[in-house]
Amino acid sequence: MNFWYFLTALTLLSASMVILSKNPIHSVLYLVFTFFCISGHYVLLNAQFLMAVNIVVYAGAIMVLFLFVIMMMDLSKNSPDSKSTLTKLAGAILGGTLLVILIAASRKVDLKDVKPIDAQTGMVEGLGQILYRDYVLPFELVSILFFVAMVGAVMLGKREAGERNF
Amino acid sequence: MNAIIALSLFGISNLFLGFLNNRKILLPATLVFILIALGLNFADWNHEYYWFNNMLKTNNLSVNFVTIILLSTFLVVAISRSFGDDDEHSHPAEYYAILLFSAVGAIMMVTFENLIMLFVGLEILSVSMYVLTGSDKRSLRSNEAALKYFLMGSFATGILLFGVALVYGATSSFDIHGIAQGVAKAKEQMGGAYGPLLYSGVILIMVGLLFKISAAPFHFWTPDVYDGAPSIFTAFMSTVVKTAGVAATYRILSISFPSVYGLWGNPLVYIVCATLIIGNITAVYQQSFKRMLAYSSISHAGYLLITVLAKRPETNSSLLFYSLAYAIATITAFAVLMVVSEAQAKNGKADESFEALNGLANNNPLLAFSLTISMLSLAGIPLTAGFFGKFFVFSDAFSNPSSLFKWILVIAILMSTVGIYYYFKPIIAAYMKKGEVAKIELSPLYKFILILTTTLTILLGLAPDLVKNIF
Amino acid sequence: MTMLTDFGYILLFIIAAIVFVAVILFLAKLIRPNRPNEEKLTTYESGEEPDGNANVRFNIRFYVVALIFILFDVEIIFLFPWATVFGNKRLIAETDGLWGWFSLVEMFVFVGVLLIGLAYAWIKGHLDWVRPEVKTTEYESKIPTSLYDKINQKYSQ
Amino acid sequence: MSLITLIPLFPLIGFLINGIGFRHVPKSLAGIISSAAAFASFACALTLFLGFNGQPQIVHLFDWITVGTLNISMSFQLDQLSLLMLLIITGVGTLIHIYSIGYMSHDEGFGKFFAFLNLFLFFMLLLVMGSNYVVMFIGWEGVGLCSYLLIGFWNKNSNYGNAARKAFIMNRIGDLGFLLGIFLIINHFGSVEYSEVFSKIAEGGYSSGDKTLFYITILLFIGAMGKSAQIPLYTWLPDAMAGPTPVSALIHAATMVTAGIYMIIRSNIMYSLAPETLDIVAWVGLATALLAASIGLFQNDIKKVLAYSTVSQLGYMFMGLGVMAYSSSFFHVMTHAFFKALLFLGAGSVIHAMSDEQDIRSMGGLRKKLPITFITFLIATIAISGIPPFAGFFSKDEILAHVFEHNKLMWAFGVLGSIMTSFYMFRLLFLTFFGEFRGTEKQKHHLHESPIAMTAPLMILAVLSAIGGFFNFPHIFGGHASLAAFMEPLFEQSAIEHVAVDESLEITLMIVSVVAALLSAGVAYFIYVVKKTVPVAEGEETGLQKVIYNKYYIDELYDTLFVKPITALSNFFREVIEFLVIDLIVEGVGKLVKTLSSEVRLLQNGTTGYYIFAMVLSIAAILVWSLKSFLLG
Repeated sequence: MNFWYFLTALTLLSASMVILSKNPIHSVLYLVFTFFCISGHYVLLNAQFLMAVNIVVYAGAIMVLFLFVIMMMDLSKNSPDSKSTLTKLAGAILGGTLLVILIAASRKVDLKDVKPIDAQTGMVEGLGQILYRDYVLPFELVSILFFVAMVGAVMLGKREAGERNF
Repeated sequence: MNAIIALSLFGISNLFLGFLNNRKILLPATLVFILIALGLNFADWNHEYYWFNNMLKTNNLSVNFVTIILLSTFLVVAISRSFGDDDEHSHPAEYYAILLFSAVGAIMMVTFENLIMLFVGLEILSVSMYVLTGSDKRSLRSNEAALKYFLMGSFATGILLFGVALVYGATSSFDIHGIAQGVAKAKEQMGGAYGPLLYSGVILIMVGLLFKISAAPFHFWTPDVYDGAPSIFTAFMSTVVKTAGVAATYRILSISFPSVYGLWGNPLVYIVCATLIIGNITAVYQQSFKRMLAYSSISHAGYLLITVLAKRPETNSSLLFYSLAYAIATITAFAVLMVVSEAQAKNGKADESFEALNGLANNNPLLAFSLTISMLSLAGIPLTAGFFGKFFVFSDAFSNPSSLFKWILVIAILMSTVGIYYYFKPIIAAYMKKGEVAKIELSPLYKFILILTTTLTILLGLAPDLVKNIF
Repeated sequence: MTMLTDFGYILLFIIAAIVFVAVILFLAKLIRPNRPNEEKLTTYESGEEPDGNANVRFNIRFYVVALIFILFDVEIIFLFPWATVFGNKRLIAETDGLWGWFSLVEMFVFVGVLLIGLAYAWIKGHLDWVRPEVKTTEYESKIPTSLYDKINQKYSQ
Repeated sequence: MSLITLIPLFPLIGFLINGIGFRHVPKSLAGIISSAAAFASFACALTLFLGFNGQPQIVHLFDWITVGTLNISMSFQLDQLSLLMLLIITGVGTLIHIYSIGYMSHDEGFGKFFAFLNLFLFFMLLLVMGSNYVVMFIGWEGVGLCSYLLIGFWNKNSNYGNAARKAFIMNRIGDLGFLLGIFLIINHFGSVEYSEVFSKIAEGGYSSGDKTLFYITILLFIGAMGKSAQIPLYTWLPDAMAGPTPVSALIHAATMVTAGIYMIIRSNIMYSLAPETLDIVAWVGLATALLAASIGLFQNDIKKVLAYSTVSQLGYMFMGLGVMAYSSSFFHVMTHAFFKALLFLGAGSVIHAMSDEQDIRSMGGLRKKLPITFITFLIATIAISGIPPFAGFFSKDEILAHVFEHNKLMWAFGVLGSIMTSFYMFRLLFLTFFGEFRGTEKQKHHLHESPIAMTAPLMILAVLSAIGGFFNFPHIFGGHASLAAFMEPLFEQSAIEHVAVDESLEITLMIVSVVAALLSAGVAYFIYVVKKTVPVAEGEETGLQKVIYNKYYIDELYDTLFVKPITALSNFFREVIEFLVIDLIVEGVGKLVKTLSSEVRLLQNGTTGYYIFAMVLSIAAILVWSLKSFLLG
């Protein structure tokens, strides 16, 4: 339990650093760290497979994409911060309010009759059985989703005549 | 259900048809594909099937919704004119394939039994739309619209997903009937142990879906995106996406959460009123026909939500009728807008303002007439389909015993009066303003579609029971 | 916490690795002489003089390739739980052997769709790396090219 | 297929032929097709009328909409009221069609015009023939649409387009009330069929002053206000004069604008049980009659005068309805259809002859050049002024007599209105047809009597205007009041208290109003014929002095004592009341919407961050509201 507090504090800290740091590349690195922390949470929840997925896909692949996006922007031209302090403040207050509302509401959740999980919950095998037996259809249709994403990405990403070539 | 599989396969084959380097065959092939899917869809008529461990359920209601979706897709494809003949900058094979895929997503959204299916369907539809919105790569507006849509859309999806997670946490079920039981049980126990989680989950799911159908105050993306996207895809978005979104909202609210009507109904009342007022009032000021149609689509979301809110036995058929009437009229309007704005293009940029329509009737009587009928239908003038759409919706609202609905109705009727004002702008421009639009050559298919939609609009306005009995 | 779980050991490894690296670096800092000059502080670019900002804009094709990579990354992740249940004896026995075929076809469809997608991108030429065209200079040198060839021959031996 | 279904079918076919074949149907044929369609309907209506046995007939075509237990059918009802309306609509309609062949002969949109006219006829027939409120509403909206199309028919002028839109939107405001009224009827009675609704009321034992009936009737009346141009929704009608003159005659005088009266007569059972509504109807009618008449006093556009006169006459009809004199009001609808159509067609003939000049200040002395037009116009003027024995006298006096037994003050105002009517109509007549010609030389050269296609309808209408009163010749003159007797069954279920008016009193009342009308006609004669006064153009003070240069001191005295105050009053009504009060309320709403729109539009500022901010704010608000029990508890 103590470890959970430590991990959570770390997660929140690195997550806030993602927003607060000025350099976008630092933000991405903080984000990677945040993902690692979240993977730690998965472990605490006995979801080892999700931990692995989180590290491989999010901390690995998606962060690479983030970096590419950042590198595609022209960072040499340091554009001044377009948001005024007031805007930032308003956004922070609003986000905080939403957080407070959700926390205040969740306070009332009664956890006394929560079933303790057994050691097999969250194991890969259980996941596999549910995913490939009960959820066949969404699983197959996810391939269509990937397909659309891929077609869209290559279509939009294709260089066309008249565009700049680096 | 079979339509989903067929359309997925057709979408993939469409991509490979594109390698034949023959733009001509893509359009007819896609139309045939959609017709086949439509036929497969009817195979489920008069049965009640559960598919793949209760992932999907088809019944007459869903078949009807799928029919509207496929019909709209058919019409949109039919007026796409193979996306011009610019091989370098337009990719018809990809566009058609993505349109078919998004139809798959839309069908999932109207037949889902499981929230996972809803989510996957919504994502397929949304991702397709992000791509198509930005498909005009040389237009800065299109790029901006796509990015905006993507940012806000993923935000909304996140909210929806959060809601799903909370509801799952509280009811331990993704199945919409299972959730309904869980919710009913929680309601009996005054919220039960997980009340706050469950209730926030319900609200967040509703908000996520309302975003997709652009109900105020989650409508902000709509005008910018509809305006920026290429017109043909705007037509698709404002019909298919809206129909699917409304159907999904209706499905989940009426099946899973009827026992907590007060919880989502109370905020929805204000959302409906805000949607009607903002949609209609803002449309008045617009100078661009396309942007006006965007606001009009917001306002129609409001009318559709009225009947979702009214929760009458007739809601099914009212919703279907309204969606059908709205879809047909909107596609007609876009069909006219597209050819006219291209014919009136200035410096290579399509002119989408009302002025572009000035004097349209002189040389293009068919276009002007179709435009008039579609505008009359959207405005809800009798003897057009739109009138009965509104009539059914209003009578649903009226027959709800709650006195609140009388007020909603007053607002709705007032706002439909405001609607007349801006729906008549294009008609006035076409018939009464001085101007010159050269004769626009239309392909036989295009003409056929215009005549078909116009006839349907009038036919449904003369004899709504033709389809109303089916619904 | 009476005993360490398996993940506890992994955590210990992680901590140990971090501590080890930190200690070594700290030791190196203590021992090494510290005399920086400009040459030492510049970025090492294989002996070339560094020119301009390192943050140049990337070509969007990197992004497309990375995106395709992610899709297959996710696909592979789906394969993993599948592998654990594909040969599940209990399920096979329960379904008279149908389970194996079912799950096999299931995965073939999934992978198949994505393979078709890959094939599409390949045929479309999105995986080809379009090289920037090499600009041949128009400048006509007065020195005959044969002279260069001679020099090359001379030094290549 | 019975004759009944044929009636609306003919104009529909005419519309389809002319509408689809626009530019392909030769000009000569287009007019004949439409007129033949109108005439065929008239013939059917007449046959039905002659064979009518007093029993209402309902022809059920098909079930139209079924919503739950509510079944709305497409069916026609033929009874005394719809038969009479049919005769008026198709009869006057046929004449106006024929007239239009001549009037519109030079217009390039000839075929389109006739297509619209036929379409209008179709919807108008639907309106009066429908056997339920929904069919009536369809026709109601349809005629509004046609009126819109026809007002904006000459679309070269963008003002005309605006006038058209104004008409349409004002009508829609009225329709809103009508629609809500229908919903209330559905809600309350579970049916929209006249027969079912009315029998439910008759059997239901509703007491006078029932709340629901009050709401229904007042909502329906709001619909009538819009369509029949009553305060405050009347300003569209004068603007509607932008349309071709036959349109003004057909739609904005004879038929469409009386739809509101038709509807109230149709629903008389409900109105009779809602005395509060009736009071409102009567007073609104009276106010409209007076306001419009006073504005009409000094208008200089020939069609504007007629437009205000129409509004004013409609006011009379509503006043009659308000005192439950249903058959008298309908009588006035009928006679008004004759003489107002005639007046408009006559005006059209004048405008035609004057090469599209509409200002009466540039006319004068036309009686020699346009003899037929002059005589028919004269007959119509006498008829509308209420001078016996022409049609208007009988119908108006019947209304006034009923008003008198209801409320003496109202009657006095009514007579005042009829004095004004007589004055402005004779003023119009004198300025147009008497004195010297004041137009340009070119116009003078061009002056000619209109072709036979135009004058024939004038003559027929003139005969009808002259003898129309005898359709309902009152008992006191030894008549049978046959119209009232014919319509009697319509009001059987309605609780109308009949107060017999003393015959001598009735004759006295008549004499009073006739004398008043004659007097004001005389005043008009004195001013405009004897003194040859010509109204001055606005702002031309020197012009005024020129005109009255050779006049006696008494003229000036009269001018300051009489003309100026009335002119001022008329202007006051037109400018202050109409432009400030009415426009402020009615058009102010429109402006408010526009202003709101320009403000709300700014919410859409294009910044994604701002949009998301608004979304999150709304989510937070909804969450707080929905979870308040958890948050506070």
